[in-house]
Amino acid sequence: MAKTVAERSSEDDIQRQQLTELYRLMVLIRRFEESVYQKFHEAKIGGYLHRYDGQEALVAGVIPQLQLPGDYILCTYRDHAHALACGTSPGAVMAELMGRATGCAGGKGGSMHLIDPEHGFLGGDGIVGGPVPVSLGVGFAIKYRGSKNVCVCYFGDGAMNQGGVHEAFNMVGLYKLPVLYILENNQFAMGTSVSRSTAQPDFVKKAEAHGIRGEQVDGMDLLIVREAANRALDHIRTTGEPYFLELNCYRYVGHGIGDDNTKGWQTYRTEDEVSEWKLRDPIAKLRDTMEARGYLTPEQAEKIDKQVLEEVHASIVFAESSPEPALDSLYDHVYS
Amino acid sequence: MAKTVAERSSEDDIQRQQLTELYRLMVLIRRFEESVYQKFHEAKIGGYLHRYDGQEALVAGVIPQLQLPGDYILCTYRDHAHALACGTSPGAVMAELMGRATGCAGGKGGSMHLIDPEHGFLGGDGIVGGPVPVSLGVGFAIKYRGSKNVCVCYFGDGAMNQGGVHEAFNMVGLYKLPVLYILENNQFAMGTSVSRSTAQPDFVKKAEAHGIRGEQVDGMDLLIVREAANRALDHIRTTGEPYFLELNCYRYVGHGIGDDNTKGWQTYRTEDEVSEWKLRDPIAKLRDTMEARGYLTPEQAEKIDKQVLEEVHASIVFAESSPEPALDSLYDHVYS
Amino acid sequence: MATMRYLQAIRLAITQEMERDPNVFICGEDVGQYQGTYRVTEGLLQKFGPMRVVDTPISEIGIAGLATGSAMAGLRPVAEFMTWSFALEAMDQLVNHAAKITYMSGGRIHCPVVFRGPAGVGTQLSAQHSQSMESWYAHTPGFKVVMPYTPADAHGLLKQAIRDDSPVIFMEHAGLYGTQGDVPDDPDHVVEFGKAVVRRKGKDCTLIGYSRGVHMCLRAAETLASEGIECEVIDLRTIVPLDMDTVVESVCKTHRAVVAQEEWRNVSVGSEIAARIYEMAFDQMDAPVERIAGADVPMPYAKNLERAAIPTDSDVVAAVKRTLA
Amino acid sequence: MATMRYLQAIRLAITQEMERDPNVFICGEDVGQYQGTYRVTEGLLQKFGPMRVVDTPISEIGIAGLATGSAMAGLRPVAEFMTWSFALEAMDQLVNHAAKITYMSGGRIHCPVVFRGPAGVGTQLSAQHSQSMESWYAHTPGFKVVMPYTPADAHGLLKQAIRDDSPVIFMEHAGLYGTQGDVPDDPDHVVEFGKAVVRRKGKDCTLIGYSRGVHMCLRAAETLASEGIECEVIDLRTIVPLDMDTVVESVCKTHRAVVAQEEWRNVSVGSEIAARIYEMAFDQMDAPVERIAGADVPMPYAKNLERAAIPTDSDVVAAVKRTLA
Ligand SMILES: Cc1ncc(C[n+]2csc(CCOP(=O)(O)OP(=O)(O)O)c2C)c(N)n1
Ligand SMILES: Cc1ncc(C[n+]2csc(CCOP(=O)(O)OP(=O)(O)O)c2C)c(N)n1
Ligand SMILES: [Mg+2]
Ligand SMILES: [Mg+2]
Repeated sequence: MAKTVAERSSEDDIQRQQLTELYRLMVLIRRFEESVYQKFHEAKIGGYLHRYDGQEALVAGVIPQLQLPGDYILCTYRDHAHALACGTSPGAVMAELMGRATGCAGGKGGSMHLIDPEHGFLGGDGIVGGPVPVSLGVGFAIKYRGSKNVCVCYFGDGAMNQGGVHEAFNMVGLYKLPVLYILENNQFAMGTSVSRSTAQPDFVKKAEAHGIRGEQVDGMDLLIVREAANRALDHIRTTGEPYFLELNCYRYVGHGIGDDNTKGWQTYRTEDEVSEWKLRDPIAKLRDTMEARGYLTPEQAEKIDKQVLEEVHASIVFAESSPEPALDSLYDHVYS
Repeated sequence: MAKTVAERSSEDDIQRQQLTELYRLMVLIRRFEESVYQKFHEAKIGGYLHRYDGQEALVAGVIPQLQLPGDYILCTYRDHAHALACGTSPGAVMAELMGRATGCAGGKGGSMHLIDPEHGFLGGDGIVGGPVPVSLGVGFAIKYRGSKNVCVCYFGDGAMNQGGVHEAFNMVGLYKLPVLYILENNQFAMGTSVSRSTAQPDFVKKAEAHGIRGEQVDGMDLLIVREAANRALDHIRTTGEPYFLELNCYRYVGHGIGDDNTKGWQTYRTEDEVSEWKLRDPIAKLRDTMEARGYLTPEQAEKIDKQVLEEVHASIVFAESSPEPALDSLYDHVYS
Repeated sequence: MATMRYLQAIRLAITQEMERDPNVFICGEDVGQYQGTYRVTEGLLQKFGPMRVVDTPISEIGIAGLATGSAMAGLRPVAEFMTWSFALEAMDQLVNHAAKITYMSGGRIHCPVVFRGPAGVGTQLSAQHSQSMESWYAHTPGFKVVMPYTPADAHGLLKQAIRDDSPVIFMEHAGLYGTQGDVPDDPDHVVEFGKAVVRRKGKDCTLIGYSRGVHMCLRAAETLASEGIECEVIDLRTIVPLDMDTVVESVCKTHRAVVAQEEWRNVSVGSEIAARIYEMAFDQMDAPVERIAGADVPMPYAKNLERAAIPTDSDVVAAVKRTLA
Repeated sequence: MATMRYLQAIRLAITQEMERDPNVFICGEDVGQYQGTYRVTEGLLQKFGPMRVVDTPISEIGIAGLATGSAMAGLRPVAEFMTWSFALEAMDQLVNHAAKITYMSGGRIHCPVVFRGPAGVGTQLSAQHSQSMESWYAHTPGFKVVMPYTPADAHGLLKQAIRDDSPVIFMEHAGLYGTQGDVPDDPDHVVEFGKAVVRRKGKDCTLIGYSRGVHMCLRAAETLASEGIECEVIDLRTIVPLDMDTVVESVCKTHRAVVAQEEWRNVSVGSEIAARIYEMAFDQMDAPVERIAGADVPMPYAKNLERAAIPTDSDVVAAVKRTLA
């Protein structure tokens, strides 16, 4: 039955509102990473640092579809975007990166170990493949309690070569646990391209080998990601069974701060390749779509950008004015 | 072109001779395991003990097709059969099981760690899945040297759930190493059936997911196993690429001496199931085939049985009359 | 009090805690349908069903992840390693995940998981199956490490472990599974961590052991008593936390100490105890602390070599005499 | 003699040994095309080609198996762990395979493999990347454990490691990669295992360190010298084998000792050295052996906490003063 004009326009409103929020989130992630990079070079942030530039749709297309708290998220060390999408305040993230007491992990975790259990975010993980066995346990806990929640677990293409990932996949498949796997296939694991790390690069087949249904999806397009995520989440909530999404994307910058600075990434890819992928930028693409649909004007986009920059700026002010952790807290939290 | 009578009969001779040898080997393995079981109950043998009864064709159909030394064999703790097939003298095997200085590992290894590098046998392994990463290194060494040899690596259905197996498969597939994987699918890992350990029990798919070609074959029929082994070995020697054979079989006895004694295996399978599989006994089947082809008379079979029993007996005499390792050798071989 | 075997005491502890708290579940290889490799978990599948008694594939990383992740999400898993040797496969999940998540999260996540299973040497299982590595776990911040000797302690310490909010490494000695002892009837009886117990009083020398090491100390003490040498025997019960107060109190009386363990000697629990005794009671010591430990070799299979690699009470006797010489 | 950085000395050692022996090859994550995470293996792929400089997937079990298996079959692999923390993933292959195969085979199989890579703490890499676990490897029979401090030792000990027929754990300190020093020109120069070296002579107290721990000892000794306290500084170089003769000789002169390491304190190399000093020189000691070590916590990220967790030369100075008090 054809929809009435009123129906159509209220749907439109919802779409506009939702997409604007997702657009805002992607811009926030991008601007946040840029600031973080700057703060690292001001020596306000230490350790390793892994940026998400270019991969924003993988987070913005999935996490806002979740019920938080209730559902759970696990991810890798490339985790700033995930924390922000879960609803962790930018200030708490920035403070953590600067090692402050107000950080989301009290300054003890740092960039690779953002965490926010109240928002369902069970944390980043510095070990390649590490979150996947953990996701098995989280999925089990959901099923054990008989709830309809989902655990979403992100990991990289390089992680597919970790044995623990295969053990966990098999058990998640065997026990039929409500886990959504998101493979962040950004084509490289540090300096190693997918084709140099496996002779069989169809990752969906690897999941299916363990009895997990999967599909491969364009990760540079937020709408496609969101659609796939909803399909997957529906499947999981209905059947209780796991699902695997391989999302193809690209990281614009170096693997980490190291090969970013030294341009070490030139050993494994060309500037041309990077530029080509940037033509498919997920933020630009969503803006174009929204503008075409009349959801967003250039002025509104600019306004969002400005708001986001202010928000990021505020997070920096908050972090920089926060105290370092108390020295006598060194031995706190070794045990619970 | 039709073959001449002479051609046919000389081929026949070869077949008869070869099959007689393989028949002999299977009988030796069976009788040896039976004796070992007895010796364990006489407290002449200690530790764990895992018998191969029912799985003989997996060894007799493959290892005699190898070039030894030159090719390499790795396997699990269920390794008596493999040692015998490689040409390790039954005396050296029995002496090892009894912890004697004349054992193939000088008494330091025991049942799970038989070894005989001079015959290409790189040993049993007490860790489920353990030999598979090692096979990656052995296959690499063969390729590194530019030789045409092959590494054959045996492991169980339970081992398919070890992460290290998947890491190694992927690397063997990636580097295209000359490794033949033999999955000894005897349906159970201790008390856990295949269907209770994976939701996707087609093991060939798991190998293919890592870029290794594979097939599933009846492991209760020596002729079929031998044919598959030759096909696989040909492929490997020609292309240098790995191959995966899933051989379906059944272990007649308990997992180890423990659930053998206590009939603990009744928790996971019925006597009926065991009896049904025994109807497909690989030794009986080969004898029937050979008798039908006129390769073997009942008298010859009996003679072989008698010779084999004598050989096993001699191995016991040898082992029992061998000295224990010298006490002052305790610290030998910690380092090379 | 009921008399039961060490193995039964462990089973009782698990049963009681599962009855008490619906968040407690067990998992591991062949813990369910097969009734447990050593029959520790016999009957539990029938009693609690497959959601709380979870058979796993042979996937130690998976088992550790199942336990760690579910603990992070609020359950209280008791995960079995078929033997502690196989925990080597899961070392990343254990050390870099279970042991650290609470600290890394600034205390926002708890990980109340128990990893348990048989360890220990002595039945010709050879190199790959004869090791416990308690020294590794003790070295690693974030774990509590429990090594019970008696059935009552196996029971009370395991219950405490399950109630503890931190990851606990609980090592049973397969060679003790058959030993008998009295176990308190009170279902809320637990044994506190970090409280060593004096198993025998004495004034001449302090013998310090844990797990089956206590056995060799007690036997040695008996032998020595018949020669007029009175040893005090301390059972540490937990390696982390380590009750040095009880140890120091004793050596301040005896001025001599022997630490006895079955595990390898080099860089081990015994080294730590020796070092700490001097740090805390240097002036009290009349003789060097003696360390009795397993030979620093992968465990050989042959019975005679295996016997030579594992220390016995006569080694302890000789050590005590050296301290008195 | 040529002056070079620690990192370059390691590269030179690998290069020389690869040139000398065609059976030597290297493997690891991003060691080839990427030129090495810390640039240790820079240029080697270009020089030796992909069969001898093998890039691997992120598969530590696979890397360990590649190295162990190829060593068993006659090659001499040098496998890199991107950092030693990731070796946790491969612990079974390392301990139950590489370290034991020679013993289990009664000496019929050799396993001449070197596992190497950066370890150490101090650049805010936080809990999962800041640990070396040399105590674990030292505890495990079958490994030799090498912890070089100077570029010359990094060079000479690595060459020795590659020529050694046993599995060698070779731990580099990432914080030392940039330090400079002289390295002998002789391509056959190697540094023998099990020979500690006295880096500074003194009579009042013996300071014992390895890897970057030597650095804090030397700085402390300098500070103390200005106050008239003369410390002897011993660089152990290898933890297994451990040169206690040099240590004992020194403490027999100084009657005091401080062991300094960056690693966690509990059940560590420092515990072992302390225990052995008393076993070998009980009567010589005028004060308890002091142990300076890292705080027993997972490494925190925040700079101030990290600093508090890592010992410094001023801790050593204070410890020396305690021994003299
Ligand atoms: C077990 C382990 N091995 C190695 C590393 C070092 N490392 C950190 S990130 C990384 C690359 C991971 O690539 P991928 O999984 O594709 O994720 P991406 O960085 O591309 O997001 C490596 C090798 C690690 N952290 N953990
Ligand atoms: C890593 C590891 N986990 C557990 C064990 C204990 N274990 C020994 S054999 C076995 C079953 C293996 O089954 P499968 O691989 O099918 O081989 P099969 O015994 O059937 O030949 C188990 C669980 C082990 N040896 N190693
Ligand atoms: Mg990637
Ligand atoms: Mg099986």
